[in-house]
Amino acid sequence: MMDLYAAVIPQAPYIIGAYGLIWVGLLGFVFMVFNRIGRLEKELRVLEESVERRVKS
Amino acid sequence: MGDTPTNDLAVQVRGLTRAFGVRKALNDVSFELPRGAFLSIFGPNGAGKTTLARVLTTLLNPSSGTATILGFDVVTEAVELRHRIGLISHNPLLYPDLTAEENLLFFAEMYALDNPKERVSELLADVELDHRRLDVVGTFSRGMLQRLSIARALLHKPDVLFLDEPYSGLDPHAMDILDGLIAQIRGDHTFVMISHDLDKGLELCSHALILAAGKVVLFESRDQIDVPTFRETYRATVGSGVA
Amino acid sequence: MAKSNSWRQFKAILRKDLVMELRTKEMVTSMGLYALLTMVVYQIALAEAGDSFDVRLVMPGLIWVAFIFMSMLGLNRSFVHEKDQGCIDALLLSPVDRPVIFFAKFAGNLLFLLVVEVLSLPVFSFLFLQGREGFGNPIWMIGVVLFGASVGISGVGTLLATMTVNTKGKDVMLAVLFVPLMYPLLRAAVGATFAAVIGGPGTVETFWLFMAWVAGFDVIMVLVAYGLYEFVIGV
Amino acid sequence: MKRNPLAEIMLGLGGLLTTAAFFMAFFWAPGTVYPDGRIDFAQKIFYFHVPVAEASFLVFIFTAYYGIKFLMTRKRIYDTKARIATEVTLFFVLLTMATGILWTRVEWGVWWLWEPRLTTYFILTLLVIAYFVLRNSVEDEEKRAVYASAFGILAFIDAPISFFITRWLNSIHPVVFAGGEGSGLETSMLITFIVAQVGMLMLGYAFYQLRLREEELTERLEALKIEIGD
Repeated sequence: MMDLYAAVIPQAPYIIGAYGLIWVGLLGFVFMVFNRIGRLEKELRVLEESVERRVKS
Repeated sequence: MGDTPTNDLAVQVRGLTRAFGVRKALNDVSFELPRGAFLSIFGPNGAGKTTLARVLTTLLNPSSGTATILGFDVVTEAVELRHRIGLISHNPLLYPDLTAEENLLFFAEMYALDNPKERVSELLADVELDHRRLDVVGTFSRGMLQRLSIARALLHKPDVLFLDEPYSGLDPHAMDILDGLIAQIRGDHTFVMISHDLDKGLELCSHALILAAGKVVLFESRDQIDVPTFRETYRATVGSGVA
Repeated sequence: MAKSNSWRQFKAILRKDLVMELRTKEMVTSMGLYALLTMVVYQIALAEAGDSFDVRLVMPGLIWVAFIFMSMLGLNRSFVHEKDQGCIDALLLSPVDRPVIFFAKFAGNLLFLLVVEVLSLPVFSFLFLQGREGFGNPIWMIGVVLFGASVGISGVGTLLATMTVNTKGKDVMLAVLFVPLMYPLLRAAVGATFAAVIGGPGTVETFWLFMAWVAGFDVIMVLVAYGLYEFVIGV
Repeated sequence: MKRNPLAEIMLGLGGLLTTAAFFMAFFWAPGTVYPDGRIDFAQKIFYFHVPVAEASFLVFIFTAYYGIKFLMTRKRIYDTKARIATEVTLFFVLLTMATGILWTRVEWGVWWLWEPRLTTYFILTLLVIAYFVLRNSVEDEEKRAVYASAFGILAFIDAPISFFITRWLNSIHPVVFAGGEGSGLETSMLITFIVAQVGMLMLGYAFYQLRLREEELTERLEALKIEIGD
């Protein structure tokens, strides 16, 4: 067991860092894209409504 | 050269569209121009004049629609067509570090002319530059450059000449010379000119076309044109800022 | 007939570039000066290395660093001429096949690059290699590397310079695109030059192995550049 | 509005698989044991570092593929697709680089080594970045598309050449799947790896589709604005 800790403790920060980076990176990407898609859809809806209103009037 | 028989029309454009994504530089442009005509194309900046000229001179391919010049398709018969068209631009399109003669000889080789030396001497005499033939073009005045660039455009005896704002940046004297040269060759050439200068364009043309936002707003022959209404239409397109 | 026309056009473009260069000496002087300046910088870089340091160990790398940056200078100039007065439009308007333009420009750039390389290499050896052991292998081997690598540099460089002349900040742009693409070629060129300079058993085989890489890169990349040229010059 | 359910399923599944692989890596797959009996904990990076790296290569293929398609057809959509593929490539490349550097620090005691695999990957990174620098420096949209396609194709061909030339000069980077004696993995490690790899590829696909959807929306918005502007 001591052997295990001896190996793990010095290496752990790097491993945790690496996994942390991947997680933050992947989640950040997904979050950003969904955020932008949401905003675009909203903007599109606003524009489409205004087009409809123009057609009616 | 494969001389395919050509029809009476110098330029025939049908449904020409040039688009990239949602933006349309040319939108369903159609017109026909008989041989020997002089077409002036007007329009605000960004109206698609340059794009139209570049498509007709085979430098750009259309996205859809067809254009033929002297019966040659601008896409499929581009090489044959290039032998028959010339371009005079507000840029001289000459190498400043070469002499007048070297410039013309270079382009003569590009067109694979049969007797390049004789043809070049003949043209240099025509544009009254034979005394400067051995001078580097970089030392030429604007007017001399324009004359030489006309000689360059006429090297291969083209039937259709494209003029891209040839008068811009010319002094009155150089303008007169250009007028004279155009008058001289007018009879047996067809001209397509892009112009910002309404007076000059109307003075020269036999047909006029107004382009705005890639669409043809107006296409009439000179005798149909009522100058005041024409001016009004032109001003409306420029003023509306259609870009 | 089309074939002989292309050959005429090729000669005309090449001749035009040569005449312009002989008249202005723009490319060769700027490239040559650049090579000399690099040598000054190398002197600074090696200033504290001491006499025991064998310059021959780093020389192959140093000369290729100089040559790659020098070549970009020339490549940039070669299209500025065409672009300046819109001459490229007049050229494209004439009935010339686009590949002819590629090969003529390629040949011109290769020629200028080789001239400056051949002129600057003796200066380099004069300044840095005096009193050292000479070249380990016959000198013509250096010539083989120079030619082989310069073909790749000018071939790909001609395509890239045609693009970057139309971009903002063209000089930097060319470097950004060019250096990473050239990595395999430069790596092999340095390896071959090293083998030629150091000499000794086995180096001749190593030299030819590296030259095989250079040749392979040349063939593949020049073919691709040729294939892409028509698209790039047409817009 | 056209949604892409497949992209969302892939996103969920990819997230699930990669998370599963994460737990499998730490609680199931055994660690590699050094000859002196120490346990190589750092090896755990392998389950993510390698899948991300492989995904970056696979996505880069699409840069070249759509580049060629664009040059043949001149349809803007292919340029958009090539650009998004390169974007996802860049994203994966950066993740590979970051995890790789951390692993190098643990295993080799330095942050960076000019070792063949690292060198070529560095070159690939530069090529992908250059692609975007090039795009940013061209004003005209169509020119930008043509140049980017041409450069994408060149870069795609160049990358394997740099890979092989450095490879030939001997690498100390581990080669796990080279075949031959002593290569390959224990079953539990292999399964963990495959789960992570499949998950990562699904994520790659989902990222690509999501970005594409975003671009389509932007384009429709642009078209609508032009329409209203008239």
